Amino acid sequence: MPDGTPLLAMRGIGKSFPGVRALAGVRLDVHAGEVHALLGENGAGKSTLCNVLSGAFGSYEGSVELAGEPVALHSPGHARRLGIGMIHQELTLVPDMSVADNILLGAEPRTRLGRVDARRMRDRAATLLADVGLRLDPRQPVRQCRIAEQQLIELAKALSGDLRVLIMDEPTSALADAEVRRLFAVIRTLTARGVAVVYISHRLEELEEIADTVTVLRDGGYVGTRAMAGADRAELIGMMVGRPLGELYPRPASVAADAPVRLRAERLTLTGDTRTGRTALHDVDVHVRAGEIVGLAGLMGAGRTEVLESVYGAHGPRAVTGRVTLDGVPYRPRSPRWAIRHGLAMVAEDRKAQSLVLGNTVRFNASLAALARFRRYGRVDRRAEGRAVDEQVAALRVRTPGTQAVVGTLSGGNQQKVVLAKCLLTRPSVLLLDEPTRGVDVGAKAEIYAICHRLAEQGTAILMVSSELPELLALCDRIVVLCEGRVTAELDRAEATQERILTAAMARGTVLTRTAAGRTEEEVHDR
Amino acid sequence: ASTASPTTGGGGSGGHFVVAYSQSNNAEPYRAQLNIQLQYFMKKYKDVTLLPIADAKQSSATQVSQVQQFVQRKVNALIVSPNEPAPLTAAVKQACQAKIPVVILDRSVNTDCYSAFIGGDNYVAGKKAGELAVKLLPNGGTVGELQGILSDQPQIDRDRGFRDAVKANPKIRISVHREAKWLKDDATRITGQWLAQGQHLDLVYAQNDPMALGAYLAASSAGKEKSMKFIGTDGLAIPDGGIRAVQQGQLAGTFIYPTCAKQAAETVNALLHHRKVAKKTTLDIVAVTPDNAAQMYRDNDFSKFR
Amino acid sequence: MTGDATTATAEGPTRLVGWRRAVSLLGSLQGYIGLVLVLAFGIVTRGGTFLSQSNLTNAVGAFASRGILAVGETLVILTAGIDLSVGSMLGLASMVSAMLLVNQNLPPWVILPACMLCGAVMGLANGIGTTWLRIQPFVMTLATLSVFRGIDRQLSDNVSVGTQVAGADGKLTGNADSFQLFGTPGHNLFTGVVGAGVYYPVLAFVVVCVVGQLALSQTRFGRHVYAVGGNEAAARLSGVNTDRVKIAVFTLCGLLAGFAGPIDAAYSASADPLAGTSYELDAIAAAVIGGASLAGGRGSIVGTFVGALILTLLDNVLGLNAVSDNLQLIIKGCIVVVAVVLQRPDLLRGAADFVRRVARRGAPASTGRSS
Amino acid sequence: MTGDATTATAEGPTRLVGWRRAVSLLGSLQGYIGLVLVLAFGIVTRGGTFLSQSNLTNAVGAFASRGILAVGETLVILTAGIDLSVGSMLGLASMVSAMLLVNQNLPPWVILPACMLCGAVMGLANGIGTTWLRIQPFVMTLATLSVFRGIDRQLSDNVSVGTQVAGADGKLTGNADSFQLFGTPGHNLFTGVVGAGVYYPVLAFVVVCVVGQLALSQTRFGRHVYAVGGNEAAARLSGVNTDRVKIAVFTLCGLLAGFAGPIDAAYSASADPLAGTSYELDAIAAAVIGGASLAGGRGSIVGTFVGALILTLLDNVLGLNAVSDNLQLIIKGCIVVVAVVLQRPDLLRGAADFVRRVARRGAPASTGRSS
Ligand SMILES: Nc1ncnc2c1ncn2[C@@H]1O[C@H](COP(=O)(O)OP(=O)(O)OP(=O)(O)O)[C@@H](O)[C@H]1O
Ligand SMILES: Nc1ncnc2c1ncn2[C@@H]1O[C@H](COP(=O)(O)OP(=O)(O)OP(=O)(O)O)[C@@H](O)[C@H]1O
Ligand SMILES: [Mg+2]
Ligand SMILES: [Mg+2]
Repeated sequence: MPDGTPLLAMRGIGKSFPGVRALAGVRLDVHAGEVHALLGENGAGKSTLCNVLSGAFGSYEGSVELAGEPVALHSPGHARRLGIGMIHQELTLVPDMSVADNILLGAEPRTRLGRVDARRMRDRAATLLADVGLRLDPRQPVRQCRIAEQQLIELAKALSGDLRVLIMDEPTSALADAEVRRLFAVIRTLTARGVAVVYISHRLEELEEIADTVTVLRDGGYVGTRAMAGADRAELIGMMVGRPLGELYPRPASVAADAPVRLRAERLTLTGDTRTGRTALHDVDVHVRAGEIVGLAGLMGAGRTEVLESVYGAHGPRAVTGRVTLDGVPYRPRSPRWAIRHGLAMVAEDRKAQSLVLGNTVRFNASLAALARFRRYGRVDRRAEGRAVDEQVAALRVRTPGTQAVVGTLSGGNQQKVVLAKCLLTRPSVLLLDEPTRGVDVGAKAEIYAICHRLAEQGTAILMVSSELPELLALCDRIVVLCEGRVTAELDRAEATQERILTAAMARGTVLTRTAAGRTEEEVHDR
Repeated sequence: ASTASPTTGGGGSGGHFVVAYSQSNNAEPYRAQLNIQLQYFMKKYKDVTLLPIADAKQSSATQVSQVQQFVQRKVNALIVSPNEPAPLTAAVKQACQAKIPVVILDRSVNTDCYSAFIGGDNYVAGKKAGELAVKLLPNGGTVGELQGILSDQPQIDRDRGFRDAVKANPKIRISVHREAKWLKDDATRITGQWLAQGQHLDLVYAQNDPMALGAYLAASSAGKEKSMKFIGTDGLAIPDGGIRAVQQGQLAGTFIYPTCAKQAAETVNALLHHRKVAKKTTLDIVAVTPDNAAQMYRDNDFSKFR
Repeated sequence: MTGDATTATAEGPTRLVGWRRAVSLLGSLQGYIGLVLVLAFGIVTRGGTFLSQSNLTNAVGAFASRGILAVGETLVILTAGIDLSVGSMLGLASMVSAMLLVNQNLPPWVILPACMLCGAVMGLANGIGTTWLRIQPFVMTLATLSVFRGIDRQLSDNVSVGTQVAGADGKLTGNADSFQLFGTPGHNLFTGVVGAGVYYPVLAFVVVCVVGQLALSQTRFGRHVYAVGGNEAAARLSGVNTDRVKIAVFTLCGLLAGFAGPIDAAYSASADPLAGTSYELDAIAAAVIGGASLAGGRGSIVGTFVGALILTLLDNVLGLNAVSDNLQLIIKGCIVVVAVVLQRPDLLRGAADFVRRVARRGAPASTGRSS
Repeated sequence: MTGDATTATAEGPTRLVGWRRAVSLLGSLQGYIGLVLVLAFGIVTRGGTFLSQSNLTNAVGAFASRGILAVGETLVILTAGIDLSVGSMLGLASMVSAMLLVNQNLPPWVILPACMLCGAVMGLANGIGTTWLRIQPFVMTLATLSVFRGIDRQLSDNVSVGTQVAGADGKLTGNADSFQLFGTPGHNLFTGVVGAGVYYPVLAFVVVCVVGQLALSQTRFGRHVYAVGGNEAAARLSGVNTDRVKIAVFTLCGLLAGFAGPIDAAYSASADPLAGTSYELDAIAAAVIGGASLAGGRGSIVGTFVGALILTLLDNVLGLNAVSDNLQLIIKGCIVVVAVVLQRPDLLRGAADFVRRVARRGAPASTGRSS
């Protein structure tokens, strides 16, 4: 741990929301040039602490000192002027504005006449984009950017000011490995310039790589601070969770090779759409057996999400062609409604935009897809519904004041669990998971893995997308690798390694051919 | 027709009477004038208080509930200028059943259960306008007609009267007619379109003065105000009204559609003191021409009483 | 394990529970503060007159057709839509009802379903325009506001149609007589059975509210309505046929406008070609004063009912007190603002928080000013 | 690696670029399709008459005050708000202008700023209500619609005030004469300098549009307006003072209504206590037909200008063709629907996509429907 006066010192920070005490007596010291990690379970108060620092709340308790000067942080604009930048956990971009406008929002350069200097703005935006490794037209509307791109645009936006402290709240939750590298490079240049970075992530291996110091929060309280170098993973988890945790990745029982194929998609083709940033799919073949967990790997924009969405019918019947069978019966992916009725369920990638009615209660959200189950005399049987939701919420350990709490007030990871609960309540026979553990803490991750295994054991077929390769490697029976909308490899549990997956994920122009045994070999074409 | 006892009067006591008036639309110039006049004439009766005039704002439903509210308040007499005949009928009946004398102004209701009706005759107003048009166009000519809201009864009657009268000269042709909703700016816009179309108009008949003045504005904008004649109706003695416009030569003539305020006040007072009144009074339509305009303005000017 | 996050952080669990119960009780009453104030004002100034059954019946009856529109409007608003054409639909339905009565001499129980069908078809057109053609509801219904009014006026040839049709004997025909039960003032249902009888518009309004509230809170359809308004993409991915829900609410809204049409015609004893003009503002106002959010997903029929009562009773109280009309306009506007502010759920919660903090510390938290 | 996914998947990158350019050119013109259609219809049916300068001036002049309201309304709508009180603000401003002229005999260049100030104060009240009191804009401005109208009527005692004030000599007073330049038909500015002169309402409308468009597209304030409407939380977290932006747009909207007030008074040569009633619907319609989204963040003043032109020229064309009033209502509604559908940016793109697909495959993508 570096010594001397910290650049940022927070003392006795407390914050209450109606009915919830989110923070109490938390302290944090961050030194210049240091990457300080914040660690804690979902709902521990990490985001709240950072929001206090970024001026998002009008009021809070405690004191903040910046370079020895006491400061009162009451508006984001003020914090920004003090040199505090933040990347929020949820994306905070204006979809209809251009990338450049978003990056420099609130800090637009002006000509002497008071006009916005559009040229300087574009140039500045282009430089910042290059810094974070994005090649985008700054004039393009953000709406057309992929989630990962948007995450990096957020980074560029945070870099636009005169930074002294940069807060990053789960910046990598939507990023795959390559982009994570890029992000780390940016962080290193920043710390070299003396910027203090507060970094939140649930991926411990990342913290080990990038963080210098780590502070652990639990239940809105301060637990302790350690130097990352000497810290041992088990100790950190212990501080976080307050109890020892079992093995993170339980070994799965492998499925019999002759288990019936539950879901099969052949020559799945999807037309791309530049406006919404939809990747095109070309003749994708995937199948999942009953009780099998199949992973989809690939880089950003490889089309993993699109595979799930196509099968789920999210793009409507017209955009998708190909042959899909469920338990051998031809199935036409017409609409999500149709899919749910046929036993499919999907956890969508973007919980805020695609999964949750944020203004409504946990119970409302959890039961939304499964209401048909609770129908009695044309009414929703609220008793049965409540029982089922309570059960599921307890099983997933959603940390909420109650099932009548508004979902929007839960912490990010707990919202993710509500999404999962919603899918599980439909009792699916095919589960499509798109980044199911995004923003979920280690403890909860273990629970989610355990649930996946339990479901698989009961015969559910699971098709899962994740950008965390260790997760895929540990969990999946088989991994299908995509690149630019094509399948480039299909690896068995035994043969899958990080390297092989990454090679396949970057193999452009690779077309997969099948041998009779169902094994796969690669045949590289140069088109 | 009434035995309203003063002791039941809402707020009235010791031979003091409370009278309520439900107006169909306060913000129409003609009706604003009527309100001013009625308040003036009612002040002359010391034992009668006129409640603040209730404005139905052109909504029959509002007016029905206003009448009902007055019945609830047990006022001693009620004056109503119905927005529409049919909707008010039931409410007037309710008042009548509550033994409250009702004076109907201007537009009728479909029941006999009221104490007195005082009004002008819209058919006659239209007819007199038509007769003026015939006089102004001895050699015939083309006429444009600006109509009020098409479904309003006065519109229907004035239109009929006007058409009947101009039949006197077969060479007079109503070449265009449109709904300008009683509004000045709509009339301006529509007349502008007629002129742009290349319509030759010798005369514009507007069913109220604001529309006539709007037409005049449009014509003067096209430089045709001298070659055209404009006839309005209402004849209000206000700076912004038709009589002044006749005086200034903008309108060829207008017609004083009686406000009935004086007669209404007299009738109400008579009813309150159990004197007999005429069940139905129809007032004359007086023509305003450049010759008598100044006199008419003086006679009807109530601005000093505001 | 799950539910204890908050109690664990709160210092005094029991005290908090007591507090919370008191606050939530007050909170549940709080949605009615506006109404209570209006009622109190009415009772204080006009006591018996105001509270008399006939006055309240008159007041609610006058607003009933708009209140029914407001229920349909609430459904649409809950899906984040808006329907500006309700007034025109009501107008057309009222014209249709009068014409069926006058020209075809049909009995009321035939007229009513016919009008509802007619309204439903119009609502369906709105729904199709907003979903299949993907036109913003505001634009689509602004256009149909004009179209339906045009049809109404064309149909009637701009002449209002009286519903009190007299037969050869000079008396009302049987059908015209029973048509009056739809709401001509002074005509009640079940006279003799229940005291002075029940005024149909009031009954209809209450029934529509009850049915609407049950449908919203108890059925799958109701959940879907809230889901579509709260987050359309999420609703779709959760298996809600969002287009169908939207079409359904527009159709229901039209159906209710069709249902309200005969009431309006009977209330006025005639169908005016301009009937219902600007009713949409009243309907939306009732919904919004009742707590519905135009962004969708928030609101209830009970709230709309309260909003409608506030509007109509306020009008009634001011009228009974013979407040001048210009002042009425000003006062009404101000009261709406006050009512909305007072009814906001977080107002009380904010106040309670403040009190609790003061009670706990002996002084308000002085660090960090609010907002 | 990130941005090239689409070009790589398309077989012929060069062909695609050509296509895309053509489509984007057409796309930029496409926002005007509605206007072009109306113009074409006017020219075909009424040729010279329609195109004559005086007709177009009349048409635009009659709508100018509403057009100016629409500009202010667009600002508010862009922040996801709505202002229903513009008509009342215009009415009050027009009354104030007439009273200042008639009672105080003030010259127009004093009246104009006074009215604008008066409008701005009203707008400020709206802004404060929506931000500090956190009342939904719809409710707040519905309330002030009523309040401002009440003040207007109270002020004027329900009597319209003529602006053509005659002096003792029977001629217009100097100030009344110059007041006419605000828009009394037939009174133009700069007569002699520029041919027949310039009709002030038209000039004012165009200038307001140009200034508004520049302010939106060129200034920091403009960006912030879009940001607040597009994602308020994001804007706030980016350091935009969202409350200030909202108060500013409401105030500007009021200021513009105050600016339009004298125009309306001069156009009718009198201030009517009901002036401006239901203008808010026209103003909103112009903005929305011009592509503004009521959800905020999308729209432009140019679009609103086009929307206003569509509305007024449509009216003009139908009037010139002597279409009956009832049919006009129906036709107008239908044309608004058609215009909005045709102007949708993705319509053309969708069509282009379709054409491209056909061109590439020789047949539409109906081949491999699954199952
Ligand atoms: N706006 C709010 N209203 C009410 N409660 C809130 C609000 N924001 C956060 N909370 C509560 O505060 C607590 C801390 O939430 P916070 O978002 O800080 O957690 P976190 O540590 O960031 O979790 P995660 O890892 O899941 O993002 C949670 O219990 C949450 O429910
Ligand atoms: N702004 C947006 N609007 C609509 N859809 C979006 C938006 N951003 C992302 N998406 C959807 O999310 C999908 C995934 O985007 P993302 O950048 O996260 O790719 P990914 O998940 O890393 O890659 P993959 O496509 O392989 O899943 C996009 O293809 C698109 O369908
Ligand atoms: Mg968080
Ligand atoms: Mg994805």
